[in-house]
Amino acid sequence: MAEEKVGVYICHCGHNIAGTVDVEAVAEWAKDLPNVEVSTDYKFMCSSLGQELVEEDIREKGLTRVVVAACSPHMHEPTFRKACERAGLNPYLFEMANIREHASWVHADDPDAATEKTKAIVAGAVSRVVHHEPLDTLVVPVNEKTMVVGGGIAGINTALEIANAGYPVVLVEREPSIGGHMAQFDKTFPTLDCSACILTPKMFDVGNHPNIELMTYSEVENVEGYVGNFTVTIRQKARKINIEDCTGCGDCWERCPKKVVDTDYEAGLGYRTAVYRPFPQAVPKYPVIDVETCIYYDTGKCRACEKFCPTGAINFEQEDEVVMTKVGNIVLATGYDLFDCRRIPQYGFGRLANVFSSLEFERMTNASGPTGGKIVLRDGVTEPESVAIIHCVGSRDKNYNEYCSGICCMAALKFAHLIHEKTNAEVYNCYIDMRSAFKDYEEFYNRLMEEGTHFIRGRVAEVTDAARMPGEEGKLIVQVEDTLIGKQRRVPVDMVILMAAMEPRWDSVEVSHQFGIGCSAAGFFTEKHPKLDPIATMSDGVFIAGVAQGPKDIPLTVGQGAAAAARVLTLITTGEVEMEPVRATIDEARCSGCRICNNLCPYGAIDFLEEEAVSRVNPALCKGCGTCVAACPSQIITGAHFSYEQIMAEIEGVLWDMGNGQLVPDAQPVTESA
Amino acid sequence: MPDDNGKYTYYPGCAAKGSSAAYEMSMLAVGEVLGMNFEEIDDWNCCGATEYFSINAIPAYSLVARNLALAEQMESDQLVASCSACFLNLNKTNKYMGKHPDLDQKVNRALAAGGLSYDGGLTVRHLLDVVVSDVDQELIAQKVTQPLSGLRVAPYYGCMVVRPDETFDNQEYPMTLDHLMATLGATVVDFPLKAHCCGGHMTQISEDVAFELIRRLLHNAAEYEADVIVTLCPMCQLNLDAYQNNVNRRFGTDYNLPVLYFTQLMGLAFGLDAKELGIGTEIVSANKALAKIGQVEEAPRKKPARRDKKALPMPGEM
Amino acid sequence: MSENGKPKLALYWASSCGGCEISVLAVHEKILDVAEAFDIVFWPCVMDFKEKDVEAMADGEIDVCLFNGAIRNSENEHMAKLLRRKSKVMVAYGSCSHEGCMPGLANFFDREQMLNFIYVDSPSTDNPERVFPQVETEKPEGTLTLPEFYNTVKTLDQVVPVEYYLPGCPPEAQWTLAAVEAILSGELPPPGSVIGLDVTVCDECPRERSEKKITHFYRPYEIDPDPDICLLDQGLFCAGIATRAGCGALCPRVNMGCRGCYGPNEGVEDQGAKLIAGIASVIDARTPEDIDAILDTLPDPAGYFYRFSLAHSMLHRTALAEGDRTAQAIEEVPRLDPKLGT
Amino acid sequence: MSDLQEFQPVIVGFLCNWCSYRAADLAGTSRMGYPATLRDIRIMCTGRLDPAFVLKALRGGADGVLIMGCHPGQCHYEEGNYKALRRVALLKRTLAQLGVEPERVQLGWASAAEGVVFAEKVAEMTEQIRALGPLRWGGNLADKANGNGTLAGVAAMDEEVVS
Repeated sequence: MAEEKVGVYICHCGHNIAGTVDVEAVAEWAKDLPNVEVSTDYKFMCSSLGQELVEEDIREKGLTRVVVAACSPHMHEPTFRKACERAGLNPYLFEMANIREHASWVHADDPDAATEKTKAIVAGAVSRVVHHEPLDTLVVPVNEKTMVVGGGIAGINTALEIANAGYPVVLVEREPSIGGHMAQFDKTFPTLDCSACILTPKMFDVGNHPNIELMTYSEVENVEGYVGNFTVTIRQKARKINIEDCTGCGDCWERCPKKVVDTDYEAGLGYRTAVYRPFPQAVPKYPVIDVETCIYYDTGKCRACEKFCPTGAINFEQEDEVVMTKVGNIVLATGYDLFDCRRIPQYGFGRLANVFSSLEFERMTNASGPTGGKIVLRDGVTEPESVAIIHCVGSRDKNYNEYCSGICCMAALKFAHLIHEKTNAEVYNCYIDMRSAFKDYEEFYNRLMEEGTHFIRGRVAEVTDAARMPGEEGKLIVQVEDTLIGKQRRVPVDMVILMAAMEPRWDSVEVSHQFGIGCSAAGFFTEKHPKLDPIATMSDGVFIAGVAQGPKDIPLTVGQGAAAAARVLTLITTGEVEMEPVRATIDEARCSGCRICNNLCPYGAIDFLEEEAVSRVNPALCKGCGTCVAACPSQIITGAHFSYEQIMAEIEGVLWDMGNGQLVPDAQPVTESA
Repeated sequence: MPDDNGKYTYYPGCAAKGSSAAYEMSMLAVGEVLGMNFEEIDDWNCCGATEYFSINAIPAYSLVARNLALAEQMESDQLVASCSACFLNLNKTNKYMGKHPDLDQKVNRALAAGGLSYDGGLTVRHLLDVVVSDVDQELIAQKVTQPLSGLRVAPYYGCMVVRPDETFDNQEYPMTLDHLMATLGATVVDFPLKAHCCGGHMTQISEDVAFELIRRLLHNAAEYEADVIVTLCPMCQLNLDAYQNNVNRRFGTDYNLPVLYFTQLMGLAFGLDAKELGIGTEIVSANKALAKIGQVEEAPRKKPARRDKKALPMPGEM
Repeated sequence: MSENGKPKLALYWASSCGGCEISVLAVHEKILDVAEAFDIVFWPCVMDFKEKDVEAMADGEIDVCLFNGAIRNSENEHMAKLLRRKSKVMVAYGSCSHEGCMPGLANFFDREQMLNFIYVDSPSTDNPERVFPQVETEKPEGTLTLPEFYNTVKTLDQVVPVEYYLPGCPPEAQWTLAAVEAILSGELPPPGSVIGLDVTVCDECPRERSEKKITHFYRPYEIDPDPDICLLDQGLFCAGIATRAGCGALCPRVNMGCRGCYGPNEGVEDQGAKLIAGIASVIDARTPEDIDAILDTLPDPAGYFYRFSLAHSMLHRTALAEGDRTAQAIEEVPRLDPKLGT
Repeated sequence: MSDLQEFQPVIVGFLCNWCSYRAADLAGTSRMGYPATLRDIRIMCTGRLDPAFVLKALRGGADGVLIMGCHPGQCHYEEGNYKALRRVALLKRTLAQLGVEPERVQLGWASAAEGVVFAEKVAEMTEQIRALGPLRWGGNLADKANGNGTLAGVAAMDEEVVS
């Protein structure tokens, strides 16, 4: 170690550092640090000249270690690693000392303190870098197959983009058909083109694409492996239908005597039978038997569907199937759940008949919906003369979700328009703020104002049927403060629509654990970088698309789906991925098999070898967090690039001026000097 | 939770010894049936009602805190108030003293003058909370010997018991009293104004305001064909009961809605003697309504019966 | 070397219980070979040598010195330095001289606390005048002296350089022999090394270990542990995971968690740190409340983690008040008025 | 230095590469001032925090140690910060027995976006430690005669011996 030659370079970063820190002094002082061969300061280290300076010294002065004291490693560590590499020095023998973000910029008021701190930071880096070891990046091949989870518009789009590029995709959907929420909608804002008309062709393509293996009514049970090499276990739930025989003719559900409220596709506004196909354009076309409600599974009798099925496709004994497959990348497009409006009792949903949720209304106005597209009250016939649309139900509300669901304002405008179109009802929009960002949205808002929609700026206090004054009898009264005129208003209406929030899937946290990715406090999946990488996650090879990442409307969802596909394709076409060599390794010869580390690894990278009674790290699975390194009580797990020696040395370094624990010489009287 | 022998420290508040004596009577009677012992604070004083705080805060808090200090010396750390206003004040003072050291200091200095001190050892609860959360609802169901079948009750919580912060029930649309009444066998009407204001002391300050508020409640309860309004606060009971005639006179209405305490209805359901429960002391007589008890009869629905086939299912329907 | 060509051996005990002395004899009849092979020049516990005999020797005259016991007072330190000067090879023999062992636990207190307890506060003591032992006491006959009682217990290598360490409380016979044989054969390991294995006690422990999830710690008397399953898995504290092997897992074999007397594993600086890391890692809780609930079942963690190695650990002792930093606490101990004595 | 009037504590920081280290970067980019008392060390995750690091820092003369990671539930490595939570909890119990005040070793959370949180935490802890006064463990430690058994020490000794 003693023979290492360290080069230290203190960057001025123009005035950014030199304006506060006495860089010359630091460079001068650093000359006397152990192992330092060269120490100098320079205006801009990241400039090509600055980099060349380093390269020259490596070649000519034979530096074996390099420290650049400048900005954050998150800025320029790669830059200087490359410089070292060019000069033939292993990039991991370089260390970056962050004296700008962590010193000059935050201590501008006290140059002396800043300079002292800079010294400590540099001392730490120098003392650490000496212990660095040359490392090689790991390279692993990438399996061409991709798994897309979720068959909504995001997943559909991702799958098609990848499949069209000629690579295999397995698309896993929990429901009996793909399509997701978009298949439930009537029109799409602001263009008002029919949701089904633009979606169903894509669904059809997915169903018939040679490169897409469609697994509906299926769920991912387990994920193992790492970027390029995942092994996934998928459970195909039993449809109780032999799909190879089924023609989707519909005899079964037409004959099924059991009617139940359809809380999925019809959002609870319509009925379906126990054996059912969610909707006519469903892909695949095959029905499923709902074991929960089917009379046969309850009483052992009926079997009507079986009797009437012309092809004998009904199979009551069919069991779940579990399949395992290998994929190289995974895209999560699991979408969202709708906020349950019953959680806000004062809005009366579930209590007052004519309070509807936004999704109920979507189904109602949908030509293929339970009312054939007629806008009517819960009695199924009466057309409303006045409708109030309440915004931010469960959104922008500390009691439920603080975030803005983003799409509700526009959807509310769409509803208003449809109501105007189909009825003569007065429409009241009670909003907190109108959010109509993005292309053609504001214009749509203006259009609605011209159509005569009433806009009341204020959060609704309650919806009640307690009439107080004439004109309120038999109506729903919306109590709201109109903050623009500064008055409390009671708006009597026939129908109320609650613009429910978009919430993360109820099981999003479990799912995030299953796929080894992060999850925000709200429950949406965490992207790698909120600005520059909203598609990748902290788990290489796992990407996210659509509302699963955060509320967004259809165009954004489609865009993110395509983006995810592009990211996947880059990996597939590159054929292999490089992985940072920050890894843990166990000195198996010295492992005593105490098994402390065994259940610590979040990525299951540690295996216990029973016969040898030692633990082993699978370097490809290891992500280098170091939790096992810290845990190992016999200290025989090494964390590459963050080893015990390296960090200990850095601690000694940053405390260079503290006498390293020996400030006060011991004053114990010694009876006799040795 | 109370200690094993179901002991609670009890703060009656002024009304309990006067206008709402019936409330206290019925509470103690019901408590006996359910094995709850209420130990009255010795030498308790006024809770300051709601106004005092806005007039002079520190003395107001100190006034309330004296009761807390006395209660703290009692066996149980569960302080129960039957009056919503008392509950609100005791609860608020208890919470604020815990949250704000400076207030705690000042108030304790004041208490020290009387040789008292309070160090936040209590949990302040409303009688309803205790009855619905501490008592096993099964037990209540078992004790019911005379179910209130056919009696249509409008559960009225008033504005204070569930506010300011959510304690044992939803602030905007509480349900616990509804469930309790259902357990007693009554037909509970979905009373939309259940957590609205009864006028409070406005009856003394501005009749216009107070009577309108009272009218709304009565009107709505009547509209829902309630036989009885059931309350849990002496203030609400007083306003709805005592001023019902004034309201009728002022608005030319003819409401005749008895207003009873939930403990009274519990007592009846438990088969206790109406006298013991203070029934008969109310101003709008409950006799007619109570005569119904026993004769089951499906009350007419407010909403037109839905026309099957065409009609759309309600959310959550299966 | 003495005339008879035998290497000269010295054994000394400083602050220790004497167990190490016995353990030397635990090599049984082999002790005769040792006696045969060595010329024992100093062994106060067994033979009648005096300090002056050692003084009389030339520097480096002793070939090997097996020094057990910690440095607790000025006499210990004096003898350590003396023997160091006279010996070619200094061996820290046993946990006390290696890690501080039980005497090192005194580092949880300072001198004043201890003297006060021992000479005044302990239930069995009656000392109203608060008479404390003094380094020097004037008597008509002259000055009586006692060794100075230090504020801090130190390990041997904290006062003199040490070539080899023989860990254990006490060291196991086979390692004593191994050391002796190594010395005789002249095949010495590099100076500074510890004579023993470079794995932990788990390596020698026959118990069945599985993935760990601790939800509750038990004191040995609280449960009847399964004889075949890892004690830690059963919630019994066992220092084996972070303790150098060499003893053959004596304690775990008899249903008692390892106490950690062999000190930290090869290359580990602080045994306690490793125990903290290891034990905390497998606590099955996520919220501070739950974590505390479990940790409450592990009283006196520092005692568990530093039972043998406190004096040699990174922090070495408890924090002293700034004034006491330089161990002058003795000043605060009231001095005995010479007249009182007469 | 250890003059109490203007006692400048020395705090060693262990910052998670993914959140609090970036929070510190953000504090820098947005020029938020905070006391120059923190000397931080980057680790990949608070889960990497070996209790020995904390002991080393205290032993090395630091007056306090600040460990900061991702908010619970938001660990880059899913669980690392929970492990840190457990280890630091046990470490602090142990340190308490060694007379180290709890304020001297602190575990905090700051996401990459919480530059303010980070800066405030440093300022807050600096004040707490200033109130406690210096730790400067060095004073506790006995002088290690002749290099503490290092070979150099032995060599030095041997020379004495031989001569």
